[in-house]
Amino acid sequence: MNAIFPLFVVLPLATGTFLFLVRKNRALQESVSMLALLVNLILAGILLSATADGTIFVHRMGLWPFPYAIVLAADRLTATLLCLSSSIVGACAVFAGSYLTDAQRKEAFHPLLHFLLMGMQGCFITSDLFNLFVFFEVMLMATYALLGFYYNLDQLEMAFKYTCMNLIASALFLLGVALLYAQVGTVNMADLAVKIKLLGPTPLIVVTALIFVFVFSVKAAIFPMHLWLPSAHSISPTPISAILAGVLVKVGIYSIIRCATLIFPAAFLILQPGLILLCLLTIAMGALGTLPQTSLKRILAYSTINQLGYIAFGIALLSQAGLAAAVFYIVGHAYLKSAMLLGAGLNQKLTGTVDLEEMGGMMGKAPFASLLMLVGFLSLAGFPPFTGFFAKLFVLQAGFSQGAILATGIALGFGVISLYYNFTTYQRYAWGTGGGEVGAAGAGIYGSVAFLSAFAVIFGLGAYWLFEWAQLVAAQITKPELYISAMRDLG
Amino acid sequence: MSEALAAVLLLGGSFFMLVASIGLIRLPDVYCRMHAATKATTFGMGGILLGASLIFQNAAVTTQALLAIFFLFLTAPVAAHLISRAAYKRGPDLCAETTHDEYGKYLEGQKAEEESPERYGDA
Amino acid sequence: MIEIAVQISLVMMGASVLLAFIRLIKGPTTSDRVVAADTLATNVLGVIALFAIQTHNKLFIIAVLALAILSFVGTTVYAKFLERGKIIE
Amino acid sequence: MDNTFIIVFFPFATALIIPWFAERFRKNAAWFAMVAPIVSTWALFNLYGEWAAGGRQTFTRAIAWVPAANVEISFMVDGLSLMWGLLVAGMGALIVLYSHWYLHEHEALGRYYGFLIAFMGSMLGVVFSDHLISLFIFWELTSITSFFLIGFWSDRDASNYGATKAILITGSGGLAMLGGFLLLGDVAGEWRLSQLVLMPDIASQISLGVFLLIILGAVTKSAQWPFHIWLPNAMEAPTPISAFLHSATMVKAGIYLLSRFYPILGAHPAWGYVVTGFGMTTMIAGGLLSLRAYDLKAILAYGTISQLGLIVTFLGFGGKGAIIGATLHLYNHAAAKAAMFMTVGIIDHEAGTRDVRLLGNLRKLMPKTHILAVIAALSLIGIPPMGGFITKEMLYEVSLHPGGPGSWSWFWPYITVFAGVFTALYHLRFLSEPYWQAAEGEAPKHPHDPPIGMLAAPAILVLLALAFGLAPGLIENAIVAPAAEATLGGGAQLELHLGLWHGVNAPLMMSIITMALGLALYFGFAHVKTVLDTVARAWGNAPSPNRIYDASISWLRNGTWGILLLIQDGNLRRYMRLMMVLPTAAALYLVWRMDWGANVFPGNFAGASFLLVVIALMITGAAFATALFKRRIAAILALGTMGYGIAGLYLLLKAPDLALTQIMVESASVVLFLLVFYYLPELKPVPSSTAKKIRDWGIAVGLGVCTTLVMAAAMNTHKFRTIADYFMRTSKPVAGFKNVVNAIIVDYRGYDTLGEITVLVIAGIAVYALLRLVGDMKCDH
Amino acid sequence: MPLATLAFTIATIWIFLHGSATPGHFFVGLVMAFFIIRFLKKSYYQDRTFFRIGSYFRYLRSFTWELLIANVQVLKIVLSPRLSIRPGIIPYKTVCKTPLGVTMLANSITLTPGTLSIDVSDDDETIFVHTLDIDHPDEVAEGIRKGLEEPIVGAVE
Amino acid sequence: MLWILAMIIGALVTVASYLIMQRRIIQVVLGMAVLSHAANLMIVASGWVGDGKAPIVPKTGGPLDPFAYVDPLPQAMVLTAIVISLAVTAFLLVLAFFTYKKFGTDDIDEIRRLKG
Repeated sequence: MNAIFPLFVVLPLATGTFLFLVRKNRALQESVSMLALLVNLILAGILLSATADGTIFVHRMGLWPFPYAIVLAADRLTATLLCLSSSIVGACAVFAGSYLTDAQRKEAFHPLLHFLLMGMQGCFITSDLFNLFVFFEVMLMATYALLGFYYNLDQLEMAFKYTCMNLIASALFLLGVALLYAQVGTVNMADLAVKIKLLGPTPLIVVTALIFVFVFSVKAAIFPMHLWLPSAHSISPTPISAILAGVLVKVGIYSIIRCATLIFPAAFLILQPGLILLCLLTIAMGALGTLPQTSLKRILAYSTINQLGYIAFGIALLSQAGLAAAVFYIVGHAYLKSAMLLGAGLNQKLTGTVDLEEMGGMMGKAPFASLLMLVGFLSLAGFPPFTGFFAKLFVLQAGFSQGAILATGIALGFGVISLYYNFTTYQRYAWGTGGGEVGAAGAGIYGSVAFLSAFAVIFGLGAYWLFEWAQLVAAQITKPELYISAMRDLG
Repeated sequence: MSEALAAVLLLGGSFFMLVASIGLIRLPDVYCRMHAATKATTFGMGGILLGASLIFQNAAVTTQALLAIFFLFLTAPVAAHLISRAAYKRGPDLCAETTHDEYGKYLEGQKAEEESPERYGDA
Repeated sequence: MIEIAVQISLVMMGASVLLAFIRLIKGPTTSDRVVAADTLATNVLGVIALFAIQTHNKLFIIAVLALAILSFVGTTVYAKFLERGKIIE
Repeated sequence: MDNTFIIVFFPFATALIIPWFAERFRKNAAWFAMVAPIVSTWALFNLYGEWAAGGRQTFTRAIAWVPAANVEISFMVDGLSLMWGLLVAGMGALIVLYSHWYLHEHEALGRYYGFLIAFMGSMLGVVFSDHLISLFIFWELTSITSFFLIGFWSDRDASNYGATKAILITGSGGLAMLGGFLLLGDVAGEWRLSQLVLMPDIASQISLGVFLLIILGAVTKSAQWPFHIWLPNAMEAPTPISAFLHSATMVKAGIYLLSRFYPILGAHPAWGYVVTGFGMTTMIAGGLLSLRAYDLKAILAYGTISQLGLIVTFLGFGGKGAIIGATLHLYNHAAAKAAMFMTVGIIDHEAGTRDVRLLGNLRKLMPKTHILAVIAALSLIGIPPMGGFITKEMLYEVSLHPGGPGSWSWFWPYITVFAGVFTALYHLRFLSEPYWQAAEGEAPKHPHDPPIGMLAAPAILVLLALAFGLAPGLIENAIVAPAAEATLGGGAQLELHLGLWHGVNAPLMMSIITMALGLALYFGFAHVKTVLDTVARAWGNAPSPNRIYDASISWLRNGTWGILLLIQDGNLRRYMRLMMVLPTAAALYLVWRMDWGANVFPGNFAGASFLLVVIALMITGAAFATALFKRRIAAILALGTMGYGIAGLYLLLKAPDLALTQIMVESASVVLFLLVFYYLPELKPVPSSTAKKIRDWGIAVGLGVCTTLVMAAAMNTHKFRTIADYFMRTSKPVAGFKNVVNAIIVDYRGYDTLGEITVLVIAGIAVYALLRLVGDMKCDH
Repeated sequence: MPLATLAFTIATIWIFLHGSATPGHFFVGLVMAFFIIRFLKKSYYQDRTFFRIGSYFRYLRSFTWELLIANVQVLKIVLSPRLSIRPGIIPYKTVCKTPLGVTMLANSITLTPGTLSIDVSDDDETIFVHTLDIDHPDEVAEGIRKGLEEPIVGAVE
Repeated sequence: MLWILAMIIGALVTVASYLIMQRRIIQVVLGMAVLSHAANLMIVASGWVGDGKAPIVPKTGGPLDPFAYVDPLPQAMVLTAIVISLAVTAFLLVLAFFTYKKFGTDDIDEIRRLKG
C-alpha cells in the first residue's frame, strides 16, 4: 500500500499527458480517460478500506529519512477526500462526455481534467508544505485553463479575475512558507508540528497561522477571499463548476483542517474568535448573495459560499465534535452541490438556459429532472431526511454543546434565508407557467446527475455510517501525535 | 606573472566598463552615448574575460571566454546599429552640437519616392 | 593580489551599474533607456565573470556566454520595437 | 414489526407507490390511497389494546438513526399520542374518501394522494415522536408536504404565494424550535420526551430564550396572531386539503406541541402570560377578521384561527379543567370545522364559486348540504345538544377560575364572552349569507346537491359532533381522559363525567348572554359591518403582519442587490483592495493585541557591502520605475532591469543556479511581454484621480512596511538549525551530486520538480487552447 | 560555408569547451548554433571564408589597433572636464560589394575611433556614420578607408 | 544584510500591490510579475543566516562543516517557484491579451460584466 498510493499523483499525470498526445482520436481519448478515472476510484476505495483501521500510510520519496525529503502520507481524512475527488471527477467526466459538444474545445478537456485531478490528489496526499504549494499551483493552472473553456466575454473576464486573485494567494502562501522556514527551518508538516509545538504560540507563529488561514481561505472561499467564487462557479462550463464546487473548495478546507489540527493547534486557539466571526460573515454573504440572483448556477454558487461558511464554522469550533460535523458536511455538500450544478447543466441542455426568468413549469415538462433538483433543494435547505439536514444539525449540536450559543444561534438564524431562497428558487424553476419547450438530454447526463444526487439520500438515510466514519476521522486528526509518530517510525 | 597580468586585465576591463557608464551619463545624445556604450563595454568585457581565462588556466574556460569575447564583438555593433537606426526613425533628437545630418536628408528622399504606409498592429 | 583586484573591480562595476541605472531611469527617450539597459546587461555579465573568479566557479563563464546571447536577443527585440515605436507609444 | 412503526411508516411506503397506481387507475387511485389510513387506524386500535392491556403505562419504541449524535427515531405511546393518532388517521380516511369525488379526472392525482398520505404519515410521526429530534424531523416533513399540497395547482400565482408564505413562516418557526430543542437537550442532558416529562424542575433551569424558541415553533404552526397570516393564503389548496391540514390536523400540531410540553414547560413563569396572550389575541383577531371576509373559505380560515386561539388560551390557563376543555374542544372543532370545510367544498364544486355575495338560497337548492352545515356550525357556536356546548361551558368555567396569571384574572370572563359572541356571529353569517338570504349576484353554475358519496364524509363528521354532545360517555374516559392525563403529566388521574346540563350556574348564564348578544349583533349586522369598515379604514395602511411580510419579502428579492453591489461590484481593483487590506488589517490587529518580547528586530546591518547596496538600490529603483513609467515599453524595460538586479542579488546570496535561472526566466518573460505587446495597438491612457493615487499608494506602502517588518522579525528568529545540513552532508556521498541544489531538486524533492514540469505543460496546453481561438478573436470590437 | 556545417562546427566547439562529450551537450551546442546563425544570417552566403587566413589576420591586427585607439579616445572624451565634441552623421561610400563585406565594415566602423554606423542605404553602397567630432569629414572617411576597408576587401572580396 | 533584504522585499511588495490596484490590465500583469519576484525573494531570504559559500560540495572529499555553506533548500524551492511563476505569468499575459482583444479596452473598470 505504501508503495502504490503515490499513484494518485503519477497516474493522472501519465494519463493526462497521454490523452493530450492522442487528442485527435476522440474515442480513444474518452475511453482511456474513463478507464483511468475508474482505476483511480478503485485505488481510492482500496486506500479507504486500508486506512479504516487507523493506520497512516507513509511513502518516503527515495526512502530518505523522515523530515528531510518529501513525504507522502494518507490517513483517514486523506482517503476520504481521495474517494470524494475521484468519484466526483469521474461523474463529471461522464457528464461532460455527452454535455460538451464543441469538438475543438473537447480535445483539451480530458487532459486538463486529469491534470486537475492530479493537482487535487497531490494536495490531499502530500505532507510537505512547499510540495502542497506546488500541487496547489498544478491544480490552479489546470483550473485557469479549464475555467474559461469557451473564452466568451464572461469567461475571459472571470478567468482573468480568478487568476489574479489566486496569484495573490500564491504569493501569500510563499510568504507563509518563508516565515515558517525562517523560524523553524523545515517544511515537512509533521516536523513543523513538532517544532512549532516546542516554540509555542509566539506572536510571529500566530501571524503566520493567520496568513495561512487567509491563503487557504481563497480556495475555501471564506469571507474576504470569497470574491472569485460566484463568477467562477456560475460562468465556467458546468462540469468544471461542479468539480470546483464539489472538490476544489474542499482542498482549501482540507488545508485549513491540517493547519488547525496538525500544524498550528495552539495558534488557532488564539485565532478562534476571529475565525468564527469570519465564518459567520461567510454564511451571511452567501445567504445574502443568493437572494437577488436570477441565474440558477449563480444561486448555487452563492449557496456554496453559505455552506462553506457552515463547514468552516464546524472547523473553527476546534473540537472533535465540530471536526466530525465538518467532515460529514464536506462529504455531504460535495456530492450534493456537484449534483445540483450538473443538474443545472442538465436543465441548460433541456431548456437552453439557466436563467430562472426563462424557466418554469419544469415539474410538468421534465418530471425526473425536477425531482432530482427537488431532492437537491430540500437537502440544501436542510430538510430531513437528506444530508443537508444532518450536516447542519451536527454543526449546530457541536456549537451549542460547546457553549457558543450566540454564534451558533446566528448560524441557525441564517437557515431561514436558505429556506427562503431554496424554496423560491424551486418554485420559479418547477412551478409556474413560464418557460418554453423542453429538449432532450443524453443518458450520460441523467445518469451522472442521478448518481450524485443519490448520495444526498444515501448519506441522509444512512447518516449513521457516514457520521461514524466522520467521527473516526475526527478522532484521528485531533491527535496529531499519531500522524507524527507514523512518520517518525519510518524516518 | 600571469597573475599580475590577469589583475591588470581585470582592473582595466572593469575600468573601461566604468568609463562606458560615465560616458552614458555625460554625453549629450543617444548616438554619442552609444559610442561610449558599444566600444568601451565590449572592450571592458574582453579584458575581464581574458583575465578570467588567465586565472582559471583551464582549456574549457579559456575557450568559453574567447567564444564569449568573439560573440560580444560580433553582437555589440549589430545591436548598436539596430538601436541607433531605430532611435533615429523614432525621431532624430540629435543634440545641439550636431553639425551634419546626411542621414536625415537620405530618409527624406526615400519618403518622397515611395509612400508606403506602415502596416503594424494587426496580428 | 587577485582578490584585491577583484574587490576593486567589483566596486568599479558596482559604480558603473549604478550610473547606467541612473541613465535608465532618467531616459529621456526610450532609446536612451534601451542603450542603458544594454550596458546594464553587459555590466551584469562583467559582475558574473568577476564572481566566477571570486568563487572559482566555472559555471559562471558559461553563464556569461549564454547571457551574452540572451541580452543580445533582448536588445534586438527592443530595437524592433523602437522601429515601430511611433505607433505603439 | 411494531405497531407504531406500521402506523407511521406504512403511509410513507404507500405514498411512494401511489403515483404508479394513479398512472394506472386514474381516479380509483383513491381506493389505494385509502389503504394507508385504514391500515394505520387498524394498527392504532391494536396499539390501543396493547396500551390498555399494559395498564395504560406510557411505553416507547426506538430505532437508533445516528446514535453517535444521538439522533433517533423513537415513538412514545400514551393517551395523548393515541388520541391524536386516531384523530389524524380517521380524518385522513374521510378526506381521501371525500377527495375521490372532489378531484377531477385530469388532475395530477398521483402527486395529490402521494403527498396527502405522506403528510398523514408525518403528522402521525409528530404525534408519536418521543425523541426531540425525531419530533422535529416529522414536524418539518409536515411543513414540506403542506407546501406541496398548498401549491398543488402550481400554475396559479396565488397558490405559489400561499405555499411560500406557509413554508417560510412554519419553517422558520420549526428552525426556532430546533434551536430550542438543542438547547433544551443540552440543559436537560436528555432528549426523550418520555423522560423529560418526568423532570419536574426542568422548567426552572431553562432560560426564557429557550422557552420562547419552542413556543415560537408552536404558535407559527398553529397560526397564532401575528403568525396567522399564512393560513388564509393557504386556502388556495384544494378544499379537502384545507379541511385536513388547515383545520383538523396540521394547524393543531402547535396545539399538540403545547400540550405535549405542558408538563415540561408549564411550570415556567412565562407560560401563562405568553401562551394565554397569544391565544387571546388570536381568538379576537380571528373573530374580527372573519367578519370582513367574503370568501367562504376565508371566513372559515379566520374562524379556525380564532378557535385555535381559544384552545391555546385554554392551555395557557392550565390546570385540570382547562386541559380537559382544550382536549374536548380539539375533538369537537376538528370534526365540525372539517365538516364545514367539506360543505364549502361541495358548494364550490357545484356552484363554481365561494363568494358569499354570489351565493344565496342554497337552503332550497342543496338541502342536504345545508343540514350538515347547520349542525356543524351550531356545534361550534355552542348550542346544545352539540358537543360545542360542553366545551363552551367549560371555557367559561375555567375563565371564572383561571389557573393562569391571577393578577388580571377579572379580565378573562369578559374576553371569553366577547370571543364567544364573535364566534356566534361569524358562524351565523356563514350560515345565513349563502344558505338563507338571497344572492346579490349570480353563481357561475346552477347549484344542486352532490352525489351521496361526496356527502358521506361530512355526514360522518357531523354525526361524530352530535354523538359527542349527546353521549360524551362514549369517549370521555376511553380517550379524552387519558389524553388529558398525559397532558397534565405527573401521573394525574381523571374521571370525567361530562354532560350537557349542570344546572343553572354562572357558565350557563354566560352562554345565554353570549347567545343573546350574538343574535342581537347578527340581526344588526349591517351596523356592525359599517363599524368594522370604519375601523378598517381608520387602520388604513398601518403596518399589519401581512404588509410587513410582503415588504420584507420584496426587500429580500429586490433590496439586497444594492447591498451585494457594495462588495461584489465586479470591479477587480476593489476585490484586490479587499483581499489585500482586510488580511493586513487583521494581522495588524493581532500584532497590536499580542505582546512581542524585546529584541524582535535586529539592529545590525551585518554583511552589507557596497555592491549589495548598489544592487538593492537598482532593484528598488527599477521596481518603482516599473510602477511610475508612463510608457509600457519603459515599464517592461524597468521590469527586466529589476529581474537582472534580483539575479545579481541571488549571486550575492551565493545562489548561482538561482541567478542563472532568474536571468533566463527574466529575459524570456521580457521577450514574451514585448511579443505580446507587439500585437497591441496604442491604448488610450486611463487617468486616475490624485485622491485614488494617494489611497493606492497608502495601501501599497502599508503592505510593504508590514511585509518588511514581518520578514525581518522572522529572519531574526532562527530558533532551530534548518534541515539543510543533512543535504549538505549526504548530497555527494549518497545522492552523488556535487551541487547540492541540484541534488535537492532531482532527488530529495523530486515531486516538486514533477509538479513544476506539469505546471509548465499545463500552461503550454492552456496557451495552445487559447491560441486555437485566435481565429474567433478577430474583429471583435 | 553551408549552414549545417557551420552549425556542427559550432556544436563541436561547444562540446570541446564544455569538456564533456554527451549527446545532450551536443544538442545544446546545436541549438546555440542555430541561435547565432539566426541572428547573423545576413553574412552567410559564400564558402570562401576559410581562405586567405593571412589577410584575415591583417584585418584582425589593424582592427585590434583601431579598437585600442577608439577606447583611448572615448576615455579622453568622457573623462575630459569639458566635453569637446561636434558630432554629426556623414555618408560613407564603400567599395565593398558583398553583403558580408558591408556588414563587417559597418560593424568594424562601429567599433573604431569616433565612428558609429547608423544605417546602410538600400543599395548597400552608402554607410551612414555617426561621428563624434568631425572637423574634417574627409579625414574620417580616409581613416576608415585606410584602417578597415582595405583589409576587409582583402579578406573577403 | 538582513534589513536590506527585508526592505527590498518590502519595496517589491509595495510596487506590486500598487500596480495590481491600477486600472490598466498591463499594469496588473506587471504587478503580478513583481509580486512573484517578491515571493521568491522571501523564500531565499528565509534561509539567510549569514554569509557562507555557495552550496557546492568541493571535489576534495573529507568531512565538511555545513555551517560554511549557505542554506541550499530555499534555493531549490525558489528554483521551482521561479519556473512556476514564469508559467503562470505567461499564461496571465496571454489571457490579458485576449481579454483586451475581446473587450476592446484595457481599463479594468470597464471590464465589469459580472456584478453581484
